[in-house]
Amino acid sequence: MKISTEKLISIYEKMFRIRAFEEKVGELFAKGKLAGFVHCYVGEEAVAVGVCQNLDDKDYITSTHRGHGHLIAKGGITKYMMAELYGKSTGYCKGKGGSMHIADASKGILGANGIVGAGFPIATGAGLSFKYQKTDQVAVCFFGDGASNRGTFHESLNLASIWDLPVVYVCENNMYGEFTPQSRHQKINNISDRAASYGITGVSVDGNDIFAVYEAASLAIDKARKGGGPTLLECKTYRYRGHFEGDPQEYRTKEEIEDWRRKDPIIKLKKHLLENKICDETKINKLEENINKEILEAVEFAEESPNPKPEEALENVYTDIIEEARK
Amino acid sequence: MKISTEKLISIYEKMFRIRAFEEKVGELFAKGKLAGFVHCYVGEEAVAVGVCQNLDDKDYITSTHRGHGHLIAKGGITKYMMAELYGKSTGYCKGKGGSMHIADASKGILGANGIVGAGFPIATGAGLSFKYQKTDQVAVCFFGDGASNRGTFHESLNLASIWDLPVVYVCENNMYGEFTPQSRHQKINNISDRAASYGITGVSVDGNDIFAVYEAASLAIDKARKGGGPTLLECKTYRYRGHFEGDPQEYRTKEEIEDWRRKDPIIKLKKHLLENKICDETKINKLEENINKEILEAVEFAEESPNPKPEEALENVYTDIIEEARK
Amino acid sequence: MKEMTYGKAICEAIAYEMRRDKSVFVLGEDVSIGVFGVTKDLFKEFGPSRVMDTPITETAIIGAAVGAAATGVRPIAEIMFMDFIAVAMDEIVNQAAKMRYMFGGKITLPLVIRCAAGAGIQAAGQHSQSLEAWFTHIPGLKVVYPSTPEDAIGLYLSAIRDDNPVIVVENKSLYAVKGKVEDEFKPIPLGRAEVKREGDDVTIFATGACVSKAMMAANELEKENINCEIIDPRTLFPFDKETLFKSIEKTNKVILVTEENKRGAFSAEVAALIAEEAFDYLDAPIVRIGAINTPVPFSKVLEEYYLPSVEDIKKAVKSIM
Amino acid sequence: MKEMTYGKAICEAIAYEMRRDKSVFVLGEDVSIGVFGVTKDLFKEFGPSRVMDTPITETAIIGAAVGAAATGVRPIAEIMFMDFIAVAMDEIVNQAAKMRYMFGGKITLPLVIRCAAGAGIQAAGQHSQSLEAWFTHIPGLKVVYPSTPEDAIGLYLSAIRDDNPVIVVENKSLYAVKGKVEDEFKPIPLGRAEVKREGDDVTIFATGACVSKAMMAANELEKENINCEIIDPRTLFPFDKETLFKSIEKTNKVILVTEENKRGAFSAEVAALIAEEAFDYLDAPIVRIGAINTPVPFSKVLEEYYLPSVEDIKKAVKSIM
Ligand SMILES: Cc1ncc(C[n+]2csc(CCOP(=O)(O)OP(=O)(O)O)c2C)c(N)n1
Ligand SMILES: Cc1ncc(C[n+]2csc(CCOP(=O)(O)OP(=O)(O)O)c2C)c(N)n1
Ligand SMILES: [Mg+2]
Ligand SMILES: [Mg+2]
Repeated sequence: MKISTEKLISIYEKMFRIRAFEEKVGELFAKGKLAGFVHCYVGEEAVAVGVCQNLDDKDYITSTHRGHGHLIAKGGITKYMMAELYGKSTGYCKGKGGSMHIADASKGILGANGIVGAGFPIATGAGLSFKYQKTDQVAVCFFGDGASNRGTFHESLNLASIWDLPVVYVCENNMYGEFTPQSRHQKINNISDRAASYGITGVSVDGNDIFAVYEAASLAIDKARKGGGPTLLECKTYRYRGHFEGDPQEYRTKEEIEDWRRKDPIIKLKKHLLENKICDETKINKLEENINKEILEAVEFAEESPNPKPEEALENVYTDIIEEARK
Repeated sequence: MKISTEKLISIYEKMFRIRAFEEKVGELFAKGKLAGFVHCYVGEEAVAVGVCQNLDDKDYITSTHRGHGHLIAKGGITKYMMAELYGKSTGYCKGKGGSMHIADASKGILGANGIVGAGFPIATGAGLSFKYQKTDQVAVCFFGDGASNRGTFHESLNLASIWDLPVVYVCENNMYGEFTPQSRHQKINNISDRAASYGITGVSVDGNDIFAVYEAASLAIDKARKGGGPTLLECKTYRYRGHFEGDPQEYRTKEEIEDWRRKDPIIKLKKHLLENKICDETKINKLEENINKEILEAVEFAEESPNPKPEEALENVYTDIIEEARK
Repeated sequence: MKEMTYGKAICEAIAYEMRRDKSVFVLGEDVSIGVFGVTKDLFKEFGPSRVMDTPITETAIIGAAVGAAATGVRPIAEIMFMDFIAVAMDEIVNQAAKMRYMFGGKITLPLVIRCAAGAGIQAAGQHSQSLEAWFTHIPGLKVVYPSTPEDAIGLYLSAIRDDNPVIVVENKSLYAVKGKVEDEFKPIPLGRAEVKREGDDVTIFATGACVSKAMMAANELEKENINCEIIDPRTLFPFDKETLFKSIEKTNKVILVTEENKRGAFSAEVAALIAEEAFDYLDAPIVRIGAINTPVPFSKVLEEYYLPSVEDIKKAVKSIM
Repeated sequence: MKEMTYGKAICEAIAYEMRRDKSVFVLGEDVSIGVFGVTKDLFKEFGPSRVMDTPITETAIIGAAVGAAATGVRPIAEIMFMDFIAVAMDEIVNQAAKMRYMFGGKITLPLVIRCAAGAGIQAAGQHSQSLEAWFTHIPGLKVVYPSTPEDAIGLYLSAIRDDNPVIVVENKSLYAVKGKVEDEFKPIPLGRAEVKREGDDVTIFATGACVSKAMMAANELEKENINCEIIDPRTLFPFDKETLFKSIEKTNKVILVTEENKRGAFSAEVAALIAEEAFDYLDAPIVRIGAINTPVPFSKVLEEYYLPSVEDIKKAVKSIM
């Protein structure tokens, strides 16, 4: 599959933006600037970007607790994201959601989700909505290897399969659910094998290879858009950072992480860009510099933004009712 | 697989007992003698009996809303069952459970269950208990084609697979979940294909062929007993009566039912017994007569038994607390 | 005016909205036939593209309704028996109820969940519960409970047009009960109670199938010169306390009757509100009547003992006169 | 006497029972490490055969615990955050709670479910809820809520030895809080409240993390010559009304403080009980304090506003003096 130069550079940019955002987030968390549960996406960038590069604004995604990467890949704006992580009123959710609930519905992002596996039926419902309205939109559901054991996986893929819904289920198999390796939480190696239970196509690809992800996603999304029904796409990848920021990571070795770093998706793509002369070093440096600047500005924006007023907690529960204030 | 004469006759007896019980239940319901939701097992007898004939008293089963057949196959006593359907104090559950909750824990029957798919994790837990206690007991989970789409199916088979629990999941694929044919509720034909999602063995057999069911169950139960882990066993069968008593059955044709009646598991076995001279007509007639008498006596027992006293409703919620009476 | 059963009224109200608004559709298990037959005529009129039979998959039904509601349509999801809602609690409570709030108010979820609650047909422990208190406790949900065909129509019109997740509790023992309905369908605003009967001596607050039991009790008590006022909140949240408090201000006595297990029932919240905000109106202790605190038993005699009865209401009223 | 954190006390109590009784074991997600570290030392002592890491599978965890409890062992199942219990409601409510009753009393289910409730660590809407009211409403369950390390030990001993399903609510903001515990572990019978502080002027009823907030409020109010009595029920069901009513008989005033969303909270049931059965003791309206009726917001300032505070309690007390 041929990917245009323009697109390839845009892909690199997005992957680098995710990396830069997440490393900054890790740094800020360590400094005590951020609180709550924060799950970083570092190492998995090729998945979100390889998939979302095939989507339009009008397409929808559901994300996970590890959602920053999906948001950025689908067009989320880093300063509103950062402000949300800071709990500021300028954040995507006015400080009400935090990392685990960032969303931008206007960009087709149905939110990060703190409940593992909750995205399956929601994405399925988006697919149902598109089929019902006879649009050509597609819904993508991102989820982890751990999530693939939840009942919602089964019920959703079954429903999508019998109704041929335009949904692509993208498994980010990063080999761990929290502290538990895949081999201890399921007996299979390829999660895509589970597609057989629903009579749909299942595919496994190297999730650190942007070309493999892009191509497989492109086929699946295209098929869904044309009424061909759902696909289960597994991308094998790895997270370098802890399950959440602050995780002491006693359950795995430094060597394992180093091994995976050697398969880094961003370095791989950069090498490809340079070796194939798609882009020269200067241009890449410039691009990286710009993104680094953008992230710094996002932090600045977040830090300078005001906190929400306490009573704002009462708003936004319903469209038409505001809860009673404390007496 | 060779089945002893004695066992074959016992199998026939149990299958016939189920049939006789259920037809009487249908008759009593039509007469207005029974109330609530009653789901009959007529047509599916080979499954329950073929499986349970491989179990000991100390083994456990979980049943479904269509539970009478499982109970009888596992040794349930028809008069206590009938009394329960009548809501009498002599019933298995003192009139508190009714058809959908009949149980006899002393015989390893963890109850019929009104929640479709609720038996999966419960049977899995029984298996966990046996493994934990290092006994050689086995748990069998009966469930329908419709139930195979519930999330509990997925979570339970996954858990049982990674822990190699001694559980056999027996699917009674009677081609319908309520009024919905299998083709409209899942995209696969063989539910046993779903075993692949858990790296376990899946088998499909003719559920109206007692020999096929018995043999497959025997292998699976034996394997589980020896620590070989779970099996998914699908038995293809059919129910002749409505989903529940009173169902007008507009969703299927008389012809379809007639077709299946020609494959009746009891007639088939009877023919086998006679043709192979395992048993003569007189003996079979006697056996059938005795069972018919037993069922009539069960009805009599039920009808003559007293209703529970109203205040008994307050008992048995906890082992140690009795709820306050109405004032 | 015409006569119609509660079940038919629900069907007619949904049909009315489906004709008005193409984005409204129904999904659930066997809804094309319906275990209670409520949606059968919808299927006849609108066919499988708008009345969708699902597999046995409550989690996916509700979750899909959430995803659909978030992307431009207005699903009505059916949970066949309210007891089964236990299977979909994450989708209702952690997703539907919270999504708008967690996203900072930037999404709407026009979503209706129908469910058949209540005992009385010997359906036993897992097919008879009244679980409304779980949902009135959860911010982000509205909860509606019609007690008559007329209310069913008006409340359904409002529920379907509402931009928030609304749970409609239907009492299965009412499906076959007939009542008068206006020829012209009109929405009843969510959050407006109705005085179902006027009286001066005591206020009886009742929901669902308990409303007609309260009516019967009141009619009998009238012969003994006790005049009961009956308040039906119709919407459990948003809750119309004004109408209730006004009544208590007049009668100074209140009996709360719901079909739930009494402990922790929705009626507990109502009692608490009264004890907090209308305490000075009270001349006597509040009396709550509910089901006994046990699972729902199967046997007819036990189920009758389990349920609140007309007799229980009369006794309670007399106990505080 | 020694000092111990609440988290450590829970661990020690479970370890004590596991040593006593081989049929007791623990299962849950990543319990060998523990997101809050509570069970880590159990894993060290008892290994993977008795401290079992499961996949992400709450439905199967609870359902399996039910099946195991029904067949001769005593599982302790962990739900990492109480919010996730929404996923396993069928197993808890339709299975565990009802099985004994529906089977006519012919089975026992010695089963403990642990869950970490409560807000205060900026874990936002799906990791901070207090959902105990769902369970106190359901016949067949017992519900326990320790507020101190000492109570955690005594209540856990009883919960694990109980032959009925017991839900233990742990407040995650207490895990690191230290308290004195007796050297010798002794069970605290379920259903016995404790007077955590004696006083004559007003009764403050509080649960979980609100107990220490009530203590702080009481200490400050003492300086203003207001003497608060603090009642901690410790077990939410079976509920010790006698201890509470005795206190109200003395003080004639009561404030109820829990961390739940106020609407439909467990405190509503307590208020209702008082309004029904201790009405004559009351000199002033009941005041309930809870979280505001919204999902739990992420931002620190919002979460602080959301939660009931020491200040709120003081204000409430003064409002009825
Ligand atoms: C229903 C539910 N159970 C448990 C958790 C706690 N939890 C948060 S993330 C996580 C692991 C998820 O693993 P996986 O799906 O592989 O995603 P990854 O974190 O590896 O990206 C768990 C168990 C949760 N949030 N929701
Ligand atoms: C969770 C749940 N959803 C729905 C129902 C209603 N219901 C009862 S039986 C049934 C069909 C079950 O089909 P299947 O599993 O194939 O069993 P069969 O009745 O064919 O034996 C349904 C939908 C239920 N009891 N529980
Ligand atoms: Mg993972
Ligand atoms: Mg079936």
